[in-house]
Amino acid sequence: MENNNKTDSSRILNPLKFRAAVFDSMLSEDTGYSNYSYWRSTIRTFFKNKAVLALVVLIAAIIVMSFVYPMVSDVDPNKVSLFITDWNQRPSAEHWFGTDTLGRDIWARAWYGVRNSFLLAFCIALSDVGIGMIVGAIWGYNKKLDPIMIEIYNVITNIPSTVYLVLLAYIMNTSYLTLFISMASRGWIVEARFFRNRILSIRDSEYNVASRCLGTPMRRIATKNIIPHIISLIIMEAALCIPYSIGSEVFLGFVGVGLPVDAITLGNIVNHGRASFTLHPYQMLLPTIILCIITVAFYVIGNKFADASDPRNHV
Amino acid sequence: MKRFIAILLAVAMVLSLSACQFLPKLEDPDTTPAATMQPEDAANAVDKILEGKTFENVYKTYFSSSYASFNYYSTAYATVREIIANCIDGLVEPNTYGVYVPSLAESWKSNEDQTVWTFKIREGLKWIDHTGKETEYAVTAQDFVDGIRYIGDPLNGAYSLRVVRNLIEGLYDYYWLLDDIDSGTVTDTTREDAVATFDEVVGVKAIDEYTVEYTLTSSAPYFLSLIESSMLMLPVEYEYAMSLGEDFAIDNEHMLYCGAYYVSAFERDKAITLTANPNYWDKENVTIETVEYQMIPDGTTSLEMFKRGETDYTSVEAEAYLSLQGTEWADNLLPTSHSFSTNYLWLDFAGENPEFNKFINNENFRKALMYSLNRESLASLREPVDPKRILRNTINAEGAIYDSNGVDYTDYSPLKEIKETDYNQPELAKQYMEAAIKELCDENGNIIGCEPTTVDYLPVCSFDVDGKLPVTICYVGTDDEAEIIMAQLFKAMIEESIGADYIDFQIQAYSGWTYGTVADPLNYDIYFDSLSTGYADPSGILTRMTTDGAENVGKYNVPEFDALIEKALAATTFEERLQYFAEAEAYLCGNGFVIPFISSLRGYYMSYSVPYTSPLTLYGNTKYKGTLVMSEPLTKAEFDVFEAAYDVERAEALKAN
Amino acid sequence: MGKYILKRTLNSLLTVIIVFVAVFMLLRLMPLSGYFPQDMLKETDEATRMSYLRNQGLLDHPVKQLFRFIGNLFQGDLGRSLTVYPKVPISTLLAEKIPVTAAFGFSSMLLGIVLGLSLGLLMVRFKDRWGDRLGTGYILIVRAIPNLIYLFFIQVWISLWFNLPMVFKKDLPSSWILPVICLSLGSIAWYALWLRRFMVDEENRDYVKFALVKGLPKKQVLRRHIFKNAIIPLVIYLPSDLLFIISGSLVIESLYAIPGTGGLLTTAIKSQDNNLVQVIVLMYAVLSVIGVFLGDLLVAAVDPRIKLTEEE
Amino acid sequence: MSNNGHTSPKIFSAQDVEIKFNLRGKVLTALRGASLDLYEGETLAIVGESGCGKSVFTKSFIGMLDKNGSITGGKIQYRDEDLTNYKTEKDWLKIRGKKIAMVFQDPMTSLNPVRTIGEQITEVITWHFGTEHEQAKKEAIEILKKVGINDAEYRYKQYPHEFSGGMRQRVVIATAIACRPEILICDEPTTALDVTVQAQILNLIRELQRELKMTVVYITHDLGVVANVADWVAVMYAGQIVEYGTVHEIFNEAVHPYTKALLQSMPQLGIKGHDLYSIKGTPPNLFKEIRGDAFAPRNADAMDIDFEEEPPVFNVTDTHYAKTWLLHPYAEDYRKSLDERDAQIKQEKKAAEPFNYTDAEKLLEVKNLTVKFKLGGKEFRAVDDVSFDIFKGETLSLVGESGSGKTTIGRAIMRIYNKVDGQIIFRDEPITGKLDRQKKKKLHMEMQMIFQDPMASLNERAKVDYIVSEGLYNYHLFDNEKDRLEKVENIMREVGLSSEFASRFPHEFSGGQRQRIGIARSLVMNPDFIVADEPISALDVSIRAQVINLLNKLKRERDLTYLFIAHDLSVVRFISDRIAVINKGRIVELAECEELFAHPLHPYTKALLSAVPYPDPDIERNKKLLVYNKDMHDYSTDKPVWTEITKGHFILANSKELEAYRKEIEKQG
Repeated sequence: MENNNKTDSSRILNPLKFRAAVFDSMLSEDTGYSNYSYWRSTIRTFFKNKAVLALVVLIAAIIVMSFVYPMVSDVDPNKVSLFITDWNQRPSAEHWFGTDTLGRDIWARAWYGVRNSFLLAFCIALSDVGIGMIVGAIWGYNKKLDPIMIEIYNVITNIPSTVYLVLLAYIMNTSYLTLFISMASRGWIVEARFFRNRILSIRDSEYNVASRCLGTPMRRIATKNIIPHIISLIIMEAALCIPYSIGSEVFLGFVGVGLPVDAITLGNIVNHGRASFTLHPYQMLLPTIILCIITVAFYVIGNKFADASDPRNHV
Repeated sequence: MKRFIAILLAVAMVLSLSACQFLPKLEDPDTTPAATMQPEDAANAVDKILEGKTFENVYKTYFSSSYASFNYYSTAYATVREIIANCIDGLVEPNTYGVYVPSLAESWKSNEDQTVWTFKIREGLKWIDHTGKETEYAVTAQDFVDGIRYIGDPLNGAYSLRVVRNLIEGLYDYYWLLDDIDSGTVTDTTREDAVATFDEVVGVKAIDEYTVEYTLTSSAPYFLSLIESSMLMLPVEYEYAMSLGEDFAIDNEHMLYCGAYYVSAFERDKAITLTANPNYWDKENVTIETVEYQMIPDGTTSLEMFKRGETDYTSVEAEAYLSLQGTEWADNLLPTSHSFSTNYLWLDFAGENPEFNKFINNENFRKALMYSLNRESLASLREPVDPKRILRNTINAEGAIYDSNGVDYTDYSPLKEIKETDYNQPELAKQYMEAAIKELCDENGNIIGCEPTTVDYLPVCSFDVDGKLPVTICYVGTDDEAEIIMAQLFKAMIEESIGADYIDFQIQAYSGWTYGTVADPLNYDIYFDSLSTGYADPSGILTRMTTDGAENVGKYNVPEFDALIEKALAATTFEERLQYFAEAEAYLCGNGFVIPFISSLRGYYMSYSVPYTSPLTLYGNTKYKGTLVMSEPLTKAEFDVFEAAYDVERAEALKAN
Repeated sequence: MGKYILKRTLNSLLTVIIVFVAVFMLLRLMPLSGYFPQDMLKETDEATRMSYLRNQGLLDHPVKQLFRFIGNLFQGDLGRSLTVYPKVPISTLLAEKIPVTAAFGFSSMLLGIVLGLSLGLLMVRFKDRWGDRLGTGYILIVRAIPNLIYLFFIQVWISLWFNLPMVFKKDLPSSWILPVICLSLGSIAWYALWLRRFMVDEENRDYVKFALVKGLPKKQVLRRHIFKNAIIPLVIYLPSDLLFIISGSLVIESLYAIPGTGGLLTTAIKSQDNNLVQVIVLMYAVLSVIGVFLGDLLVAAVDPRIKLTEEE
Repeated sequence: MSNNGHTSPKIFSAQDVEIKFNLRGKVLTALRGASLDLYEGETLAIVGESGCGKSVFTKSFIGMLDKNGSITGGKIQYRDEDLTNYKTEKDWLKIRGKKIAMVFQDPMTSLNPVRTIGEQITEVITWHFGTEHEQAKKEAIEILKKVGINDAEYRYKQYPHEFSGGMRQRVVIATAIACRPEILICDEPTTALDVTVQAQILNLIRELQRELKMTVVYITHDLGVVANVADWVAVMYAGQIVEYGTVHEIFNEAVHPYTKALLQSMPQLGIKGHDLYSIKGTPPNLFKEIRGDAFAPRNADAMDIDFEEEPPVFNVTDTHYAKTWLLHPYAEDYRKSLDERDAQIKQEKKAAEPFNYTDAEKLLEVKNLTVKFKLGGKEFRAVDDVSFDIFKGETLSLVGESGSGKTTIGRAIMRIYNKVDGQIIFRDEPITGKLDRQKKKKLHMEMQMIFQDPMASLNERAKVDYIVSEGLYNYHLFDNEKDRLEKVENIMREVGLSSEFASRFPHEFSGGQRQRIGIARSLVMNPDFIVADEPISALDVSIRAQVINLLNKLKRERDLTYLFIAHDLSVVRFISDRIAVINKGRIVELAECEELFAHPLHPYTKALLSAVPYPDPDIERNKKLLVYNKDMHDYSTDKPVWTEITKGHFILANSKELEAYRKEIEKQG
């Protein structure tokens, strides 16, 4: 440190300025104000990545298209042709992505499939995360329940899923509902455990203790203290549920516990297409690409959202 | 599972039956001028082709569903049949022209009415084990008696027992006596005592060490084909089998062999190796040293592997056939020729669906269904080039049963008319439907006497019916890809020809044991299945299709048919028998109680083996004895030459017989 | 420690028992006709079928069947398969199939661990650079796209490009390559993903800062400090792979015709081979609780802070 | 060089260092031209509040800035090396750890938990000197011995979790000095440690410094520590060094208003019954450009010029300089007037009368309270058979080290644990066990709690409005929305916050403001009794005084009773009427405040008192540390009893000890 006075000699100082100033207490308080907002930062961090933005736009476009197309198009995706000449057509002006084994238009089927699969996956995500969260909250908050719930968790995750999938198939119709139940029958407990662990860490935090000291009832603790803190987790888990659900739909089709055969879903289309893939690769192309886009997009979105919602990444 | 069986049957048929040329009626995909050539020319042409060839010792092929067990008496798996056909010889076997020649039996005779058959067994043969070594056990007449003894015991759980149990004198009673003792209904005799009576009561006897005699309950001119087709007629070394108990034939090490090959290596669900039996009585005719099977789970893979030379055979399905056109493999595509297995629709006459129940019991409706099927369209799923050749309107296959004059069973009137009818008549279908509606519905489209209800076909499905037109039909199939496509085609053609305002065709795909959960509890309206002519007699199928028969899955009530079957069974001559059977079958098909539509044949195949060199096993499974395997794939041109030559030779051979 | 193990064992035993009894009883709810393959049903009449069922003991009360099964179990008898492999002793079946699946499972697990951890390390080392992006892309593809799709592509195309056999053959070493790779794709992604995540978490810890302040190079800190800590939470899951090693993969085994246990359970359930199903379920349940248990033991071995008595 | 007071050569110099960080798209100027020289063998303390840039400054010496930060100006020179030119890791590794070493605040997290401490020391030696492993191990053991670790050969193989906090800090220090660095930077080396251990560690560093002739830089906010160790002191504020001088100059002749304010706000310097001197407001936001003197907005005595021009550095003496306009010749008169005023104020203040216990009414009785926790299957007693009373209107402080169970007692009283043994009686009614809704409501309205961590105790996702009125909602303590808003507004004003803040989220506030929100939340219920659980220990020095004053003010105005839980005896002495000293779950001594400080009896109390840092270098350097060891007691046969030894002075002792204590009292007269 230089010990010379570094007064800027070129500047003339006004002696009158060397007097007591008026003290403004608000000014002193306000300096501590930070304009940081959790959600704003989360959203900004999330969209900062252009690839994520592009994916969100793409996925939105695909989903909108899948809902709009069935409304505006008059092509029957289930229209079977009896004539071999109509079967397995290559892409043409009439059928943009060709026709399948029975002469059905793949372009049309793909969009119906996207709609149905997405709706199904969405419902599953909703139920897995919804039920999981509620159960997880109860589980996390009630210490007495813990050993029982852990046992239930062990039992459910220990029974091979095929066992009850087939049993379910035995007692129920093949329908969207069956598929929904069989796919949603397990996810919730996994989610519940996830949320339980998160809630456990929130449960004993000081602000919760404070609420208890104020006599805040359980219901309000849940809605005000807990859910707002895990809402980003909920969104993330729900987003990640979607690729998982679509994936398991494909797998269940492979195992043979699937949907009604007339049902058009991406899983059904891809499984159909797989059989004749080496012969007519284009049949699988479009549905597979859309399916991959959806699963990849949701996976990326879910993960990026998780990153974005982590305050540590709010840089 | 069903699909695999069907494929396997087809594969087996295709492999063995590369000939159906003795049936001039069936159109060959592309008729060659060779068909008219002289025997000498044909033989020369064949020799010329074979001259330039080198032959392999090893044949690599595949299977697509697991080999559960080798127990030829108790296993339900058709896959096992092929292994057993090569490893356990029966009394007789067909030669390359399908004429029965001696196998373990050197000679045989039957009495006048063909109810007692006596076989003289080849002497000095020994059973061998899985290492190919001879064992102490000799192949004797007693082994054949013991085979029947084995299946006669309910504890051994013999499979597909019905035909044999009913045919062999006394076996039926013996079987149920033991069962009653086991279940405790009969207490006045012990199991040991009952078992001891076997030799007395059951119609199979070892007259001496090398003579076995079967006494049958009825005349059976087809007995030799039964021996070929039914594994229950195979011999067993009883002492050995009993010592193993339930372990008998669970794998290659727990059984003994007496055929051309033995199973030298067995990896469950993976690979099987057959090695030529060094002590085989007909060693010089065994041309392939080793047959290697491997598991290939699906058709696409087997085709790929064939292209890469990893297997010597592949079936080529319709779609693959089209995609191979214009490639280097186009020349190697060979048409499969024939299958005795028929695809037909079961109709549920006693199901819970009141709408369908009303209509199916109406003849006009059944006819509407019959005439609504575009069989050619269905057939083109499997045979895109010439779908017509696999159409089939009858249950028993053409070319499977001949009378002693060589007349084909399906050419008996009135079956012939049915065989030749073109059922693809949507207009007619619609007319029949309208007629049915007139009879069954009021003018508002309400089905008379039919209340809205919920149909419970669980676990398959459940749905609501409103008691009005359109008629709701619940079609149940397996979740196999090809079957689903076929079902969707059914739906399209039925709704198109009869009209979607009359018919609401719903498809349910079900996985798992379809019979136990779908067919048996009548959880369906329409169901698709196949039946195969098992031996050279229509009784094999038709007696099972009577009102109380096992194959009457849809619970129809056909007293007329039953009466005709009675008559047929009681007939004195084989021709008369066939006549009655033909009438019965025509009744069943003509009135739409069952709706056969195509054969189980699957389009094409590619192979390294020379056709017509192995025994023509019409009812049994492929035998590799005598097969020649080339070092390059067979071409279509070569195949045509072989085929022409074979046709000529076979005609000669049959004439000589 | 001994007390802890005893308590854990009892707890695990309870889980296994509940799982097993539940499955056993559920299986008995299936219809009797399910015990027959299709052809057998058509070929046989009702009486013959009942006689068969009675002889197999399937008509007895479920509880009686349960106790008989347990009784036999203690004599080392697992029973015989009913429909899938009629009469074949289940012990024989498992003895045939488990080694195959386990060989694949074990090699793919090793591959998965080695490649997965290397990839994870690489990604952390080159965080936010090409190595990381490449790895993230890989993880994304493997985890987001339904595996059926890419497994199928691999079988058809990769085998063609590299001239590898399309199906597995025991004595053909090159036929091991694709299935093992396919099996390990998922676990490579899993290990890489979590190792990266845990390591990035650990990177912000004080001890890492302190290690850097000590003047150690980043590379050494990554390896000796961060990696050692980040691996601990992964180690817990290592023994759960035990179950995977034994249970195999349905899809991959069926694609490559591997005669393992992959599709065994599914086939058995679909064919209603209850004897087989119950044994497999029992085996899986035992293995999975052992896996969890071993996981805890392993962590205790790796992490000096954890002593088993402190658990629960 | 000769006239600057330093006797040894300069080895390090930082000139006008400016450091900027990119944070959420904005630029934070953490360091705004700070300059500093280090001389061989000297001890420098950098004092400042959190966020003033002291850590960032020292981190830049070894190239350890976070990724988003960079040096944007100035020069850093170590001997002949210009460190600003160092770009790669390889460059830095030449001096990092080897020449300049650093010790962090928290010994619990500074060591890798899964490697033995030996390995962690050896690896430094092998890396920097390429020593063979065996040799390095020997050296490491030597160093361990040097930092006072007994049985070093054995402990070499142990893992960090097998060491206590103090021991771990010794290991951390051992690691840092393993390469015999020339400069050792200690970043709050004792903050995370208990007060008794703190002094030992400081002594250790001092000894090592002497032995190894190191230059030691302390970064601390604790003026007591500074007084104890430093030769030189640099005071930092808002990214600049505002005053620099010898320790005596800073403590006795501080000129910068910030330094002065900091010293005055120490509770040790406060007078009971009066407000502590407090610095208003919160430290400045470094995202914004700062005009003039950064401290001006908080300085009640600021001049107009302070808001306009940044002050230059003025020399007070050769060794002492400060960056304030007060030293400008123009300000001389104003400065004098300020000094006079301060002196006058000091004289006027007289200590308040002690609390009158003679007719005090018992508000809360705790009888034989025991709280058990299960940890690793084993039960341990966090609170073990504790009894005391709280009188209406008093402030009772519970003092103890971390883990002593003081917080548990507070929480037990607040009924946070479901199961406790013993009795807690509030207003003559037992409050343990199950209570009906009515009683619960009454308790919630009469008893409230203030929490330690203002960051954790407010729900981040709720607006201040909700947080403050949470209690109102729970029992519908308002007539209508307007009434509720009014209540919130009033209470906000009472704790000194603008009512506009109600619509904001907690994260928009600084620590002190948040703590006030927390206080408002409790007060809205109009309680009589408040459990204050270390309410100031997480706050910065300048903020502490604000909160202490607020608590005192509220007590006066609302006639509150406090149970004040703390570990800092200096604060406790200022705020409380009676003090209970707690150790390992048991209260060992309880007496009126002055009595306890004057006549501590229990050896633990004595040790605790002897270690309290005092912001005066003369006192601090001559203080004698007493060490407490539980082996001092022989309780094998003669169990200790909670005894009132003189009026109002309770102690936990057995009969033999009691006798000794009585003798001690007699001797003292």
